[in-house]
Amino acid sequence: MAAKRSVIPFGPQHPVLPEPIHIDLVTEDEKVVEAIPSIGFVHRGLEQLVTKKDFGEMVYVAERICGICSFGHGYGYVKTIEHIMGIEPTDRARYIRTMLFELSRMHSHILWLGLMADAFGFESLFMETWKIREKILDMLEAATGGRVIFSIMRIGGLRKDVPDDVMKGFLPELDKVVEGIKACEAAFLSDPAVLGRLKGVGYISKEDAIALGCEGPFLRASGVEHDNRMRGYAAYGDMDFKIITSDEGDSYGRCYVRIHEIYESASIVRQCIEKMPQEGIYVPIKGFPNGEHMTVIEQPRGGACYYVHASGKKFIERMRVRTPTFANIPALAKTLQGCDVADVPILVVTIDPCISCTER
Amino acid sequence: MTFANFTKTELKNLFRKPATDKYPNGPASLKESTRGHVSNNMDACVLCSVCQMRCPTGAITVDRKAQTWTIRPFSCIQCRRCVDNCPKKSLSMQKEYTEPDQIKKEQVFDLSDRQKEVLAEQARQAAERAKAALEAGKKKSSE
Amino acid sequence: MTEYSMISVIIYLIFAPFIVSILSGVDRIVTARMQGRCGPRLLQPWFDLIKLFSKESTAVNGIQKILVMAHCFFAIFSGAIFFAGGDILLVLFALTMAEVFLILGAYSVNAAYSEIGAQRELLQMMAYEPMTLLTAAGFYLSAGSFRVTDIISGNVPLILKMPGFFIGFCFVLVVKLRKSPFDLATSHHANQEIIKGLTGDLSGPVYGFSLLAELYEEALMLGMAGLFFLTSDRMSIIAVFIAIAVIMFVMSLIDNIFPRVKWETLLKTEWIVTFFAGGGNLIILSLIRK
Amino acid sequence: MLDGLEIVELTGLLNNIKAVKTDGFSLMQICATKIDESYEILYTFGKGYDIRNLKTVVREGEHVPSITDMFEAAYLYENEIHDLFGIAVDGINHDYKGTLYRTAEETPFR
Amino acid sequence: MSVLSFLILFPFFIAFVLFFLKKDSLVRSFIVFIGAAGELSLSVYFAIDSYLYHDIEMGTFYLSETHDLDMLIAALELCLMLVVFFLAVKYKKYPVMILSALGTIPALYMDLTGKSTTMASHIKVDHLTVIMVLVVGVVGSLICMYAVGYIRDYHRHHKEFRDRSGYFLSLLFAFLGAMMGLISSDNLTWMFFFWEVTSVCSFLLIGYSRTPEAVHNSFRALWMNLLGGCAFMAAIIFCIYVMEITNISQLLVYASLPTVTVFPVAMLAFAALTKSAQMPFSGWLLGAMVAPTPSSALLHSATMVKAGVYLLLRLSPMMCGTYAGTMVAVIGGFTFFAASLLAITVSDGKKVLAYSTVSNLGLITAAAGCGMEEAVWAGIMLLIFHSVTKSMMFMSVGAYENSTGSRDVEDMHGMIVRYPRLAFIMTIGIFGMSVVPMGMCVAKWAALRAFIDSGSVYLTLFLCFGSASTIFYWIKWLGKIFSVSRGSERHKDNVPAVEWIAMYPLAILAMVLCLVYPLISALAVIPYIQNAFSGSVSRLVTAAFESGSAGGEGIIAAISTEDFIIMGVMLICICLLPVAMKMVNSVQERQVLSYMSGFNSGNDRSFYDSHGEEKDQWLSNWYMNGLFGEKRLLPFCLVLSSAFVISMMTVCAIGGLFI
Amino acid sequence: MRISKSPWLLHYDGSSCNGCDIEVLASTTPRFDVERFGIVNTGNPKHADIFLCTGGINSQNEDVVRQIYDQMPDPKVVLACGICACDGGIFKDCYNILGGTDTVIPVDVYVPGCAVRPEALIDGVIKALKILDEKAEKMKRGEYKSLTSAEYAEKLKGMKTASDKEKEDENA
Ligand code: NFV
Ligand code: SF4
Ligand code: SF4
Ligand code: SF4
Repeated sequence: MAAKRSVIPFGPQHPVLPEPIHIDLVTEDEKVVEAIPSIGFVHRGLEQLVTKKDFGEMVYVAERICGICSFGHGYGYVKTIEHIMGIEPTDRARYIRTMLFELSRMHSHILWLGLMADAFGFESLFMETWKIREKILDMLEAATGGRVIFSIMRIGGLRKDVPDDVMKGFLPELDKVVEGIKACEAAFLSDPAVLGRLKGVGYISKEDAIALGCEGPFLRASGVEHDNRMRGYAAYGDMDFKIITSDEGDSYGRCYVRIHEIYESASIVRQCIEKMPQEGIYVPIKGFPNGEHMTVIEQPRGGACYYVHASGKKFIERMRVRTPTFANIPALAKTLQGCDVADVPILVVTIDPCISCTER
Repeated sequence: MTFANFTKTELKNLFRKPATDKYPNGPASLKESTRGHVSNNMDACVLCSVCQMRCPTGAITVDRKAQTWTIRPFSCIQCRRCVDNCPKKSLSMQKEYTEPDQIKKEQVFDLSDRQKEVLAEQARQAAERAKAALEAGKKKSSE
Repeated sequence: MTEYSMISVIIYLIFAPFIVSILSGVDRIVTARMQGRCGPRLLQPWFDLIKLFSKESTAVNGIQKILVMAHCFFAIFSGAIFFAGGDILLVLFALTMAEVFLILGAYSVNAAYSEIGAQRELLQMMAYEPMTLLTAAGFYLSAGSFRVTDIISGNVPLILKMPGFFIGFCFVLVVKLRKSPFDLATSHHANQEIIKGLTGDLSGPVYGFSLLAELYEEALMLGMAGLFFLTSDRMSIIAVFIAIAVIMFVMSLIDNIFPRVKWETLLKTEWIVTFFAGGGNLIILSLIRK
Repeated sequence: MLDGLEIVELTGLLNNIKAVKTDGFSLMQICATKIDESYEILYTFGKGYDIRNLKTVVREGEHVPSITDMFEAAYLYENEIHDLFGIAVDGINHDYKGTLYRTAEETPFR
Repeated sequence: MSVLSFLILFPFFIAFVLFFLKKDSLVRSFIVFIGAAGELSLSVYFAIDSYLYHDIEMGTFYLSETHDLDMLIAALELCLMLVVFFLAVKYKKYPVMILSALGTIPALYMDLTGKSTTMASHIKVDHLTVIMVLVVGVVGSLICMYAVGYIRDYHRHHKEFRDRSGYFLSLLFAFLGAMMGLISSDNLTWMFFFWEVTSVCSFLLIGYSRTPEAVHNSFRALWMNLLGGCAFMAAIIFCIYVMEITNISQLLVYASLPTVTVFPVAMLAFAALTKSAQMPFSGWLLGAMVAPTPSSALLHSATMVKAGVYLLLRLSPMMCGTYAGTMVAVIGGFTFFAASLLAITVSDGKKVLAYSTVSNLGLITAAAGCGMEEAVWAGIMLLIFHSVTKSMMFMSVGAYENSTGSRDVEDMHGMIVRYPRLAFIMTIGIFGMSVVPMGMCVAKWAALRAFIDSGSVYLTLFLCFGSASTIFYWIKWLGKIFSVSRGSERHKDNVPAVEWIAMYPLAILAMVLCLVYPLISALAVIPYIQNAFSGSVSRLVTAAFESGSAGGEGIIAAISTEDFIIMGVMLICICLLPVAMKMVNSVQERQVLSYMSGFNSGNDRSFYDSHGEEKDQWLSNWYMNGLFGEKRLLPFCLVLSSAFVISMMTVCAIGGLFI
Repeated sequence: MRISKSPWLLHYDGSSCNGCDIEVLASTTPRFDVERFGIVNTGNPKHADIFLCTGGINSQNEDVVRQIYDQMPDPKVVLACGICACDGGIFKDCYNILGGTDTVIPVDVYVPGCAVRPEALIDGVIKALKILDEKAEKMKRGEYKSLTSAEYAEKLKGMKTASDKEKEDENA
């Protein structure tokens, strides 16, 4: 007896996410007892474009896997090819890449903060964060010419140099961003009403997080100290930063991790600009890639794997991207069990899902 | 932990000027480096079709017969690949974006008269060269 | 029904939507400013309403349409009783009735989000109704009558006698004006988990009717808030306007500094506030009367 | 050129993966590549910053055992392989039966 | 007088006849029909007769020669006891034997010694009696009629139970007779006898299907009611031996001396609480759900439980401000609130109705316990409306169950399309129970006013919170009826004509009653109150009461004429809705799908699920089990209320006996 | 009173890369604040007047887009935002991309850009509002009814066969 179960179709069209995902929410009252995710609404099949576009052109495709972590995708693909071809980019290229990578991490995290605020119905917080984010987009645009799609990656380096004075101009802006985020942090991390919506919502233990293969802030919020930037690719080896973790394991922990990562990223950007080497940005390449390699880099949402299988032809054999959201979905389905319908947006947002990344 | 601690930010915002750009009543915020749309300096283009081959979306058509260079801005993803690869540096990336429209317009660039002459000249020369080569070949064979 | 009440009813019927639109237009601008944006035009809510009525009327089924219209009718009706100076309990009951029709309308489409909205709306009713009833009781105790005409004929503003009720009533207002921490059923501003909730399946004129009803309802709720300040003294009307302005501002602020709560929190908050603020004041009033 | 690459027979796959699991690795990804008429399936496992890759070759028509018993979250990858490559995976704990990607063209990578 | 005795005896006679008609036959149906129709017309006749030809204010009757009657009653009481003993032994539930004996033996003794009937009227007919006769006569008879059709279907669906429908119908009639007797007795011992008859009858009815659950529940009902009976007996003993009175009228004379009457009133009130299933005793009523629907309808709406509140309403002039009154008011208010919360958490239609009954009776109880004129007015009004509406609800749920095999609210989705006629009845019922301008709500309104006037903050709070949750469970039920999901094509309802005969008049009655509200009030309720409270002193006269009379609108000014007109307008508007629906629907417009996140599968009753398959959009209501669940709330409520009742009873007993 | 004073918009992400989506979202935030034009992001097709579709159409979301479009009450306009929505963009050769938004529903305004800039979006919306007003005007006169997605599919089929014929003629 008692309450019977209803099934609520959550998505694909649903304003909580700018992107489509479908979840069957099996509910009792407002309690979700089961959640079955379904993806594929933005599946384009771009991995197969390798048969139609040569390995250089694929950079543009890779960048458009996702508009939020666009830079990382371009970077990941390029780095894999570079590895296969044995190319070592110049220092300046490495530093600019790192800087842009961190800027896009910041924009991604701030975007996420806004979506999170929106998910628990805090509209003005959403507006505030997105207002701050515009500053970063301005920086990115000044540096690359695009607000979200940068088109600056190239196998062997960068397609375009970023003038030093432009980069110097970033420093005061960064301070403003950090200051703005500090104000929002007060609302996210210490407002009791917000805490009520975050604390204990969507708890994942450390063991589960590892077993389910979670990635990125989601994993770090469960207390696992794992950040692929520590692998030292690009210029991360030269940077001084720490891995942010939290032992909460819930939505609050994830907020905490992401907010503090913004600060870390800001500091990395600063370091990059300060230490920026002064030489060329491009090493010419010769021939076609031959071999296979998998690169793991730390995207805003966590580790992303880029696998390329090439056999010395103009068209590579296979490109495969495993994005962090893909890895986080099983854990999402798990956390959704037992939450309230009102928590669903929070939980869905909490993994910072990027469906276009996931489905490619 | 303080209650409703976003109040301060909100009240501050209330008495500040809004952060809103005035667009469309003011200018759009375009940076120097902004990738807006591709434009072709038809004085320099030689209709070599490199851009057409390089364009990832096939937004460019080069018609040598009609001596036009056509771009479909509604297919162009502003990747700047064509610009980078143009051997004559005739292409450039402008910062203004393409205006929205009700139909997917094409933009046809006619070769400038000067360039037409240049091309015609080139073609003539090429033809001459070919002829010369041919003749030279003939001579050889006849020798 | 005296002439006086006749006039106020007519004013209510004709002007309430317009006045409330302007109020909520101001509210929207203030909200936008708090968020650092420019915000819409002042008359935006009014434009929205007019637009809806000029749209195509589509329907999921015929039942819903009529139920929503009934909702609108009874919402206006209850307001009319109020402004005619009628029995405040009857006003509340009629309002409940109006609400019931909207809820049934949402149920009738058999769509998940409408129905969640309907359930939540029911829950909201359950949460705030004790307080509204208690407020009526408070008026009765302090003014000796349930009739609005009698309530406003006192010499001192009733807020002095019933501050607890006023606090409680403000919590009801947050729900009724569909402001952020408590706008569970319609997700009025941002669209979160339930996509407009119980109005989710209304479109065009039918949605217009529900918005119209909302405007009338808001007028009624603000009128009720005004009761706390209105006395037989003509000048007290100024106090009422000031009070309403302050209330509206505080509502916008609250709207902007709180995340939306979950239903359990809503219910508990409302009931606890009702119990302590309303109940406490009730005890005091009863003691005074004895 | 892959880190810790190991090429295993399809028959020994499960045992090998079990060994990897007992070493404390967790699943990072599974992906397939079509090489001529057969498919390579690459299992990537990670532990801290260590990566281990297991590769197995599946011929057309062969079935692959699911590893969801050991790695719960593998179901998405396995469904993906099934939907895109048409490789049959047996015993997935959450089998979408070809509906994970409802593509216009069935098994486009086949 | 003769009409009255006929009213009492006639049902018993029909019951006797039916007892021997074991087989379902036309003759039996006919007899039931005659019996019900007869009883119905008799009660109406009685009412009209009392108004037109008798001065019903003076309607107490003293029977000079009652020895034979007493002997008969004694014999029957003995029979009842033996029946209880027999069944108790059969099902090994021995404790009830003690309770039964505790109640019956003193009664026997008093009957045999003739102590019980000395020198006072035995029968009393006043406005309240007439109201009750009408309620029991009309509603009860309609239920009996309904039962004919119902029990036939019931046995068609439940082949596992032995068909003892003759016995069942006969019990229903016996019940009617007992109720008639109970409401017209003035003599306490007689009343006690009928009281026990209802207890035993209900026990037998609940155990009808003889499943272990039914047996268990029936014994629970029995022991609770017998416990109440014992309290009743204690009150009688006190009255006869200490106060030397034998009937209620005499007891009421002592209204101004609360110290003297504290014990008997408390005891009687306790008995009434058990009968009306108030909080610690609510269990029996919920258990009674296992019985076939007509019996629940009868037990819950028109009879059994009404006996309790009837007694309380009678006693209410003696309760204002006394300990007994406080106990009754608090328990009533608490029950109203708690039961309405509990009603939210259950989905079995009959169980919702049961909780709602408990809850509404709580309100009546509270009104009676409050002991103010206005409150009593509200209480009587509630009683009338509740009987009509609730019996109708029961019948429609029963009819629905027989048509579809389920009585779960969750299975009633789309009823408006599937079974429009039944849905219509239910809608009227639910509206009647929950919103203004329908009866219940109006009475609640008066009650609220009375509670405020009486200055009891707790009652006001109980009422405010309780009515909020009441709305919740009714409207969500109603919503289910309106929610048209997959499979909601029109079905043929196999509801037999007799059932419609019972339901339609009640539906019409429910509507008409709203319109004639002022009339009932002026003709019956107010005279009764004036009479009942005339003996009492000025402590009952409150400010509101005065302002009411000053307003020139009779005794009760809670609801003014103007308000009645407004409500009338509302009612008419609601009635016009179906017409408007027809009109609006004739306008053609583009049909769109309902919103399901853009994933409907081509209609508005299903969508594509995560596996790409069509899935019905089927939605369940909220039950808030986490918050108010039966498991969580009920034990708590029971403990709390038991503690309260016990302590109050102790206070009353000590105070009444020793001070 | 023109309908364009209160356009409510609905955004749906076809199969875009997110770039355009976040720009659409960004246009509602303080920097661009489309609420200045009375625009509200409704998220519910039944309330919307403007349908912003980003990304190409793939086989899994074509029905969704159609359904959303059909659920919107007249008058309504559709904006294809971003190159993907205009013609499939860089993904048009993918096996799962059927094309731009106009492969399933009629598009009124194409807003190019990869990603579309908020300013371009504002321009597009302003353009769309004019169309919206015209439609409303015509609708009032009873001259206009927008195509349902099914009707549009029919029309497309007709157009295709016509052009096919032309091609055949050419070949012949
Ligand atoms: N961060 C990130 Fe991606 C990648 N890779 C991922 O899920 O955002 Ni669109
Ligand atoms: S634009 Fe440049 S690349 Fe293109 S045809 Fe002209 S010269 Fe060649
Ligand atoms: S910018 Fe890119 S897409 Fe546009 S025409 Fe040039 S190469 Fe093609
Ligand atoms: S147009 Fe460009 S930015 Fe927009 S969705 Fe397509 S690829 Fe992404």
